[in-house]
Amino acid sequence: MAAASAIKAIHQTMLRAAQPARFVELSGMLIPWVAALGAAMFVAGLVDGLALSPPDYQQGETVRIMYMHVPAAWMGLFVYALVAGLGGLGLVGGHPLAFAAARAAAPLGAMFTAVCLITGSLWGKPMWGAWWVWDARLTSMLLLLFLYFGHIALSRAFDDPRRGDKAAAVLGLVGCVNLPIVKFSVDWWNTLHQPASVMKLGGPAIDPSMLWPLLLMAAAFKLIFFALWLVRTRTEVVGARLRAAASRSRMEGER
Amino acid sequence: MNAFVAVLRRDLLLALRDGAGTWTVLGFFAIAVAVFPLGVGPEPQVLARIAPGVLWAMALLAALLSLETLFEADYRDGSLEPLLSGALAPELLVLAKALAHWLATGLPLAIAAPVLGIFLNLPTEAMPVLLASLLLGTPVLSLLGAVGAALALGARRATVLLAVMVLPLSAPVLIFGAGAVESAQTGLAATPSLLILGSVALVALAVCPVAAAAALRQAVE
Amino acid sequence: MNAFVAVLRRDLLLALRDGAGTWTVLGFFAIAVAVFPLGVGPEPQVLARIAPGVLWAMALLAALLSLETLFEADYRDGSLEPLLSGALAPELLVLAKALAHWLATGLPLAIAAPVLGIFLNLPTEAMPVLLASLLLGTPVLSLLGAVGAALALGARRATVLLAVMVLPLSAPVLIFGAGAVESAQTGLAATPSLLILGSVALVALAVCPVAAAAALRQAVE
Amino acid sequence: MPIMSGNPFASPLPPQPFPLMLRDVTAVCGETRVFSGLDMAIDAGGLWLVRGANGAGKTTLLRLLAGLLRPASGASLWGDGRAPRAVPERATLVGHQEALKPALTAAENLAFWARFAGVEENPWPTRSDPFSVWALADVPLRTLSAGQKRRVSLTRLAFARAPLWLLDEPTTALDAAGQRTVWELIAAHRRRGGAVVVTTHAKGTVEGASELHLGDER
Amino acid sequence: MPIMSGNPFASPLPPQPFPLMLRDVTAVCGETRVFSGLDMAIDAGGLWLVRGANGAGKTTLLRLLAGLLRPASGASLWGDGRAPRAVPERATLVGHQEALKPALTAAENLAFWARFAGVEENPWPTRSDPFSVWALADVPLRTLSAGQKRRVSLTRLAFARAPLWLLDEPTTALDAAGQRTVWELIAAHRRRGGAVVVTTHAKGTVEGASELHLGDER
Ligand code: HEM
Ligand SMILES: Nc1ncnc2c1ncn2[C@@H]1O[C@H](COP(=O)(O)OP(=O)(O)OP(=O)(O)O)[C@@H](O)[C@H]1O
Ligand SMILES: Nc1ncnc2c1ncn2[C@@H]1O[C@H](COP(=O)(O)OP(=O)(O)OP(=O)(O)O)[C@@H](O)[C@H]1O
Ligand SMILES: [Mg+2]
Ligand SMILES: [Mg+2]
Repeated sequence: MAAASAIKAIHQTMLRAAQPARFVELSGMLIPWVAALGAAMFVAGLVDGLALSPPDYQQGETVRIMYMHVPAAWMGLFVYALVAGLGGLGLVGGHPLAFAAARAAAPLGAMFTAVCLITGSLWGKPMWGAWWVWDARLTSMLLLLFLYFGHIALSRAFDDPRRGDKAAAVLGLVGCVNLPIVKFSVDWWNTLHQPASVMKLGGPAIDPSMLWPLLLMAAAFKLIFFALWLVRTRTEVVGARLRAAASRSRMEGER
Repeated sequence: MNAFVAVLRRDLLLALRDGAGTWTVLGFFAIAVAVFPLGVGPEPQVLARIAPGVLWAMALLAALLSLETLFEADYRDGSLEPLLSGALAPELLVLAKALAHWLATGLPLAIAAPVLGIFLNLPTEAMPVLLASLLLGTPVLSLLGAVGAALALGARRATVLLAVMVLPLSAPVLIFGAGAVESAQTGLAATPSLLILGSVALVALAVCPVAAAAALRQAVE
Repeated sequence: MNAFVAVLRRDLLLALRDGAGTWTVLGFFAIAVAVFPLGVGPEPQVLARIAPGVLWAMALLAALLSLETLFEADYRDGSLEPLLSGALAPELLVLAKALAHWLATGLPLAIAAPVLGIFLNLPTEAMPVLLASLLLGTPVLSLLGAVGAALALGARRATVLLAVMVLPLSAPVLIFGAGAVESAQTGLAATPSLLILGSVALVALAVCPVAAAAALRQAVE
Repeated sequence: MPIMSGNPFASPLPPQPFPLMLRDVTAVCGETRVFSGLDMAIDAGGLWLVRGANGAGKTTLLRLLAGLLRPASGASLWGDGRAPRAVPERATLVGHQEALKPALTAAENLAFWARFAGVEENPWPTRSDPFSVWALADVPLRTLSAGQKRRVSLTRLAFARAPLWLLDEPTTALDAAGQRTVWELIAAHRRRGGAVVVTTHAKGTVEGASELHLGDER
Repeated sequence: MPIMSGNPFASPLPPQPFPLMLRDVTAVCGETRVFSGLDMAIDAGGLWLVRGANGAGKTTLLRLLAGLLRPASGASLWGDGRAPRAVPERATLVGHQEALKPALTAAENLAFWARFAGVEENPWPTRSDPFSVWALADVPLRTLSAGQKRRVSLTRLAFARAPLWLLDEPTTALDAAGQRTVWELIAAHRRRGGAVVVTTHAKGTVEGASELHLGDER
């Protein structure tokens, strides 16, 4: 009973916060704090990862690429799931803020995915002797980037923004098939890419001296994403209002 | 049923008479395949090695290119609105148009592929499998493409959008299709790959018309 | 001169804003190149062996696809007639449009090619030659394509016609372009091929605008 | 030349759920509010002339009545309580665009639409040819003049069985004879119990017509 | 609202080699003979109203005068003996098609045509806006209504310096105010020494206009 009413209260609070005016106000208060915390953790993670943590016994200094590569990969996957979820929410509930949030998140997710691909390539050259190989994980990650591009292009391709949002939401949901393929490709197929060592059943198989900077960077990436996401969503909301005002004044100017 | 046949007939007529139809697709396919030996060089072993992949990849691109106009032409000249407000269910409309698209492009592509295979030194044993894999795979492209074309309808940059949407989804078709031919070429059994292609086709047949119809209704809104 | 710049600016604006422009071409190029490893298989040696050919052939196809709309869009919406009856000589009109086409498609293709080369395991040494060969070769495609597009104007099946006309003419460009990259890949000198490409470009620059202008005058008749 | 041979307008339409009522309707295109607070009742046998400056929303109103556009607010319902979106087959819209394929001949285009509408056997040109396009039947549509294309497009009305006709500036590009025919067809359709909504920039009025003015005349 | 601000019609046109004469002209489209034996003389300050049934050849005549089509027989020559084909810049044709890009805004479209015509500096909308399209300047053309597109297209006339205007059913899709503006622009162009050929299906005539009937009225 208590749980149910708590959920209801949370839901109502969220709905209130999702009112455009309220959202602009709330997010304005939140953004500086989140951004500052993210930046601080990013610096700490960088120092720890690049200077304090030891080189790998096999990979040497190149292992430090990991502190960018792995958090970026996680964020690429996480943001896609978020975008798809927001799109689904928008399709079912029809709340414009969900679409605005999805539109704001997609380019950020594409950026993280691109960072993962680029750092992976830089890492691959010394490790595998090639910038790129067509193994299952790499290929599916590349497809994820294409899916992001499709989502971004589709959501901006129509004169009526609602149509773009809905079409992009459908694409986002369909593209979710790709997420488990990225995640489990290393287990399902025999690939060059290394299997999961942090997020797996039975706890991480990685030395704590490397685990700490990694987790720091992962948290920093999350916070930085969250701050940017709020800024971009705010911009979308305010932009929609400006466009509505402009079209109203145009109608009046015409009369 | 009458309306279904009417749409099918008209689309076939248009594909045979007008641009972006059968001839464009076949022309593109032939030229794209012919360009390869020019770029890669004439060594028979290399050509034979890449032949299944090249044939399948180019067939995919050729089908993709012709998909843009699947609904776009009707949308632009005002035909789509009466088509959707007639007595024919939108799902059947999609099916009729996808079937016409397949008959006008997928089928000719499948038939032309073995001929082009000769130019790439594809061994004769692999020809039947090439034909079979394309016959099973091209309907999937038409059906998936119908969903993509409906989603991208009226969008700017519809071609890229379509490609970006359809390609990741059709990647498995490509992999299994080319895989089947390669197996046949190297003397392995191609049946497993062909069976997978067949079941993908059945799933697409069940799911895609519904999805495309929903997208179409959105589009004329 | 004013009118020349006006046409150039408008075409660039359209290419960046609308379909069949820069983004379509780049999207097609990237996807077409990405399709290959899926079809041919992931072996790095095979991919590296065919990389120059694949990159050049796909760049050629991408440029070809965008050529169809070079004059067609203006023809259909009635813009071509005022463009041809203005003060700008038709030869300069063709030059402005071909230049815009190259800036909007050829140049981005050339710049994107080395990046895609990475995915095909093209060795780093060959990248500068790939870029140089495409920078010299793509203007020829734009110029030849202008002639083809003018000839195919208003015809049904313009895409096939265009391909059939332009392709044989651009075969030498493809052969020398891919050849230069292959030489660089195998450690041979690429300069002779590049010089030939450069002289072909100069000849095309002199001949094509005149031919295309003549074809255009015919077309609006 | 008889304007109609084997007149399809002789038989009355099946009873139809008129009136189609709009109450306090607002229409939005993209993000633009086109008009708002619109009330309208379309009865059997009725004719509405819709006027208004360019961009006032005439075409938008027709799309709304055809069920192609959902009202942003307000209600639009047929007499039996169904929304136009649910029963699009009750309206035939002839818009600015012709819905004809340039590569096909006039006969092929019309035969397709007739077959699609469920008219049995090849219905055209054996049934009626109000706009005298029979002479053009076998040339590709792309070679026709602007008015000839319009005539072919309007010929679709001769086998439309929908009770509501929505005509967007139907006399555009037509010569005097063609314009007369349009008004004759409208009158015939009203006599058999159909209703017609016509947008127009022409002055003058028609007997028994209601008028609607959108926006302010500039 | 002033119909023209900074009036481009105030200054007379440079002296022009009128008349444009057609003598015994036959026009052929594809393989169809459209009209034959046509005589016509277009003088400075003149206005021709061209009428005729759909398909009579009105559009074909305008294309011929613009130098886009060669007469199959007969002569068409300007006063200085040059053929329209050789000096296409002497005529401005506004046809059924709008010559505007849907992806560009009205302002971008018009700025292009102005620059192309050699009008120095950004000539629109600073010079004149006879059709009041200023309010639409910043939306993509594709979202405009039929009449709004036509207005943008006709605005090109405000900076056309050609002595001969060829207008193909220019009042199509325009509301009453827009139609008035067209006739005002035509009058202004005639006053500064230009000539105008207009095709129309409307009845009524204009002061000082010559009339040409192509084919038989059906
Ligand atoms: C462009 C090439 C690469 C791509 C696209 C890529 C992609 C990914 C992805 C998507 C993940 C996240 C997987 C998950 O959440 O389970 C990941 C994790 C990881 N990658 Fe890569 N990778 C690339 C190259 C490399 C290279 C060259 C190395 C090192 C030899 C490497 C080492 C790792 C490691 C150690 C992890 C963490 C695995 C874990 O603990 O879960 N990656 N990569
Ligand atoms: N390419 C072509 N091939 C064959 N016939 C053609 C071609 N182009 C035009 N015609 C024919 O030429 C005739 C004249 O056409 P035109 O467009 O000049 O008529 P119009 O008087 O402008 O008619 P409208 O009032 O309908 O605009 C028409 O009968 C048309 O079918
Ligand atoms: N997709 C869209 N996005 C934004 N505005 C639009 C869109 N479609 C139409 N409009 C606007 O809606 C308004 C009404 O257009 P509509 O076509 O209904 O006018 P109309 O009364 O038919 O005009 P006309 O007499 O010119 O045919 C116009 O101002 C137009 O710019
Ligand atoms: Mg309208
Ligand atoms: Mg005409």
